[in-house]
Amino acid sequence: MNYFDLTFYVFAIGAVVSAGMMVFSRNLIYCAVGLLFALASVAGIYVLLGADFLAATQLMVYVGGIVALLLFGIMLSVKFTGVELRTGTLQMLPGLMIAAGLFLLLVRMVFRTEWAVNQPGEMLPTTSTIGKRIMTDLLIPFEIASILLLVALIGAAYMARRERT
Amino acid sequence: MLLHFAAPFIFVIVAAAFIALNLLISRLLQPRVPSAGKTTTYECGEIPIGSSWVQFNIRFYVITLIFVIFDVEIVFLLPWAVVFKDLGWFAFVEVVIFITILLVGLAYAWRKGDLEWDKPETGKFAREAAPQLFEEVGMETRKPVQEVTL
Amino acid sequence: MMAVGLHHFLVLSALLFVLGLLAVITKKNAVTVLMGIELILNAANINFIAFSRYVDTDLDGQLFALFVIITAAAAAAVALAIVLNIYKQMRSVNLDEADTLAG
Amino acid sequence: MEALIQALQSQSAFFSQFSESLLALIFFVLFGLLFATVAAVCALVFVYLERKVSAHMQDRLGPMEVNTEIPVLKKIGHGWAQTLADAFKLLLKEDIIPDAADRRLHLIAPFILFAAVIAAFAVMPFGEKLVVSDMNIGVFFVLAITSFSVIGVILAGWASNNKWSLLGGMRSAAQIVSYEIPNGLVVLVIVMQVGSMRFNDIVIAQSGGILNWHVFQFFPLNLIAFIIAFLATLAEANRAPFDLPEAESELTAGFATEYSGFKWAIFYLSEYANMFLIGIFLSALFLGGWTSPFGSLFGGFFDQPGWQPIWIILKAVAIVFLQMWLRWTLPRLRVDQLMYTSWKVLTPFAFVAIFGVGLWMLL
Repeated sequence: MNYFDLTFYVFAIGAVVSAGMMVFSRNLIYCAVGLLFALASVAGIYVLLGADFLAATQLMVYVGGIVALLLFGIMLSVKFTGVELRTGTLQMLPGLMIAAGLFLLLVRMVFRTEWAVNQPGEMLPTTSTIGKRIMTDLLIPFEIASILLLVALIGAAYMARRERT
Repeated sequence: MLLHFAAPFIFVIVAAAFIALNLLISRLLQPRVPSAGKTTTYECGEIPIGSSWVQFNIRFYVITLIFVIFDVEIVFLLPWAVVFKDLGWFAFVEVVIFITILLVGLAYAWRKGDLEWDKPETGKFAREAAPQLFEEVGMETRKPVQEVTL
Repeated sequence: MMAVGLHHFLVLSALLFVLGLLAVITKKNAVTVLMGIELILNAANINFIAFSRYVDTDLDGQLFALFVIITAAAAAAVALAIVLNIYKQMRSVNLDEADTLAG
Repeated sequence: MEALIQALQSQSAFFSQFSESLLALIFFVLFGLLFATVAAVCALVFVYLERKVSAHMQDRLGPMEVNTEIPVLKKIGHGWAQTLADAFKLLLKEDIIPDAADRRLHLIAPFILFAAVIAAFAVMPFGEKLVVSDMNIGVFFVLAITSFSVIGVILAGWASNNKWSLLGGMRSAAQIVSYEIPNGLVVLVIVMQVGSMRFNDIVIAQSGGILNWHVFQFFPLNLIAFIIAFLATLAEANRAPFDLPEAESELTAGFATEYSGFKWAIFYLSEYANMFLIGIFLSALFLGGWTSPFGSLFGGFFDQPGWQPIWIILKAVAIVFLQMWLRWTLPRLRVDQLMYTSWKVLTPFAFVAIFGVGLWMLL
């Protein structure tokens, strides 16, 4: 086993264990912490796949942004005593069965399919390529993304503000 | 390239180990005499009322929300900044449009007061409460302090 | 044990996907459901990037993943605002109790 | 770093029997340990420095006099022993965890804060060859990894289950996220000019004397960018005059209220390590990094590789001194002024700098 494989297993186990913590923990803050570590491990997986820019994006947007937003969301939506900081679960057994079935199906599909695998090349910095692609053939999605962000900002701020008045 | 990313990862592990070791040393050296008074939540000597896991001001959420949107914008602009020298005018105009659209969002939040925090009213005490207090103790009422605007 | 390749990443992605799905279908609290959705999006992103490295060796997959992350950020912001509004209306964010459509 | 490893392998028979990855691993562990220790020592030195600076600025007596009774050492004077005594005191103090606290998160929070700062040191350029990992997305990586501190602060505040802690944590988180935007935007200004996010590329672009430093380019746009970056990083480190999260008079000690003993010390280690990190970050981006201010003035004598770490550390310490100077000079801002500064002053000016530099480069 070489270092690449070892690192993969470290991050994969890290991601799965923390995702499991997120799913099975009843305390909302623990769920958020589980999600945090799962997202950070996924950033490690991105690095192993040669996506350096995306790994840093993952840390910046998810960890610094979305998880912080979720933590604020949790703190804003719990009842006053702290006892209510727990989340109940519904239909755990059928849920587990569906999830296990789906997982087996996916794994079967992964191993049955003949992927047209190319020999991966050397890992190169991706940032300038991403920049050029965004500025040329992905120009429309790039501009539309700004409109999406604008709409999200105005919509979310409007809805959140209604509570204050 | 993987080696470049291995370094910070190992630094994280080493930093965690460093703290753990120091905490362990501290644990071995320190006295441990817990008592009810010590382990009570600190509230300036009062007995704490209720849990502190209470609800928060919605402003914290709105500020974080605006942050997330602009964070994403910075992520989008970084690849552009790297190739800006090579691409020239065309890329510049595209980004000006991109930023202008998002600045509309900032202007909206600004206009609607999402970026405001509650301001303490300067001079309120001098205007309202103080004259009454002075009267009660039989002193001459003073003029309210000039309001300080910043 | 074979050397880590495309299959390993796909299986990891499948595992994260079902864990996210489990959170979505079993949790009562709306914020936790949102966390499950974020996990599902991440599983999809692993697939995109793995394919972009092992199958289609240009950066299409990575670019797609970049747009997914951005959309996820916008979605999380709006979804949490909706959750906060539900909380304001019902004094609860449990999805099984939020069953009225009337404002 | 690879160059160093290859040189070692080719030079010595002892090193050539190990694989390159293993050597790299050992190097990273050694350097990680070095930086963790440096952070700790840094904190001691900076706490001492802060006391001296404050003592001189405000004419304080205590920090100037504390001493040992050992005759030789007593001669040094200037209260040198106080910080050292503090360090031992903190190690010996009892670690009190309130009954109401969430014990696990209470323990994790300082780890997150400290590890994030140390990880950022891995990409800091102390010299052309003296950088542990010269990553091609270096600047972006620093922005990304330091965003962990938001989570650390919220968790510390929440886990303590104390009203002061929680309020301090919330305020601190809101402050950090607010000031991360202007900080990220001014980083864009520099990346635009250099066309790379690699720290060494950014530093090399400024070589050739003080006039080539980024602060003095595109006058006054880069100067504005530098001021914005300085204020934003100051606020992100929760330093005065932006130290509202730990405003003693209203919030006791902010998110650190329920921490004691060495766990409390970790917050201070992180804060001072963060100040040093900011010093190096800002000097690499704006003040020429490891290049000398003299250029070819003395026959290039000061540009020799041996001087590089000295220059960058001098610049970093100068920035740290500036941060302390501000702390002991300015009063604390109010919350509304804090938000006002970030969103309504720094962010618009950062956009002006981006547009201005872009136009200037094109014209």
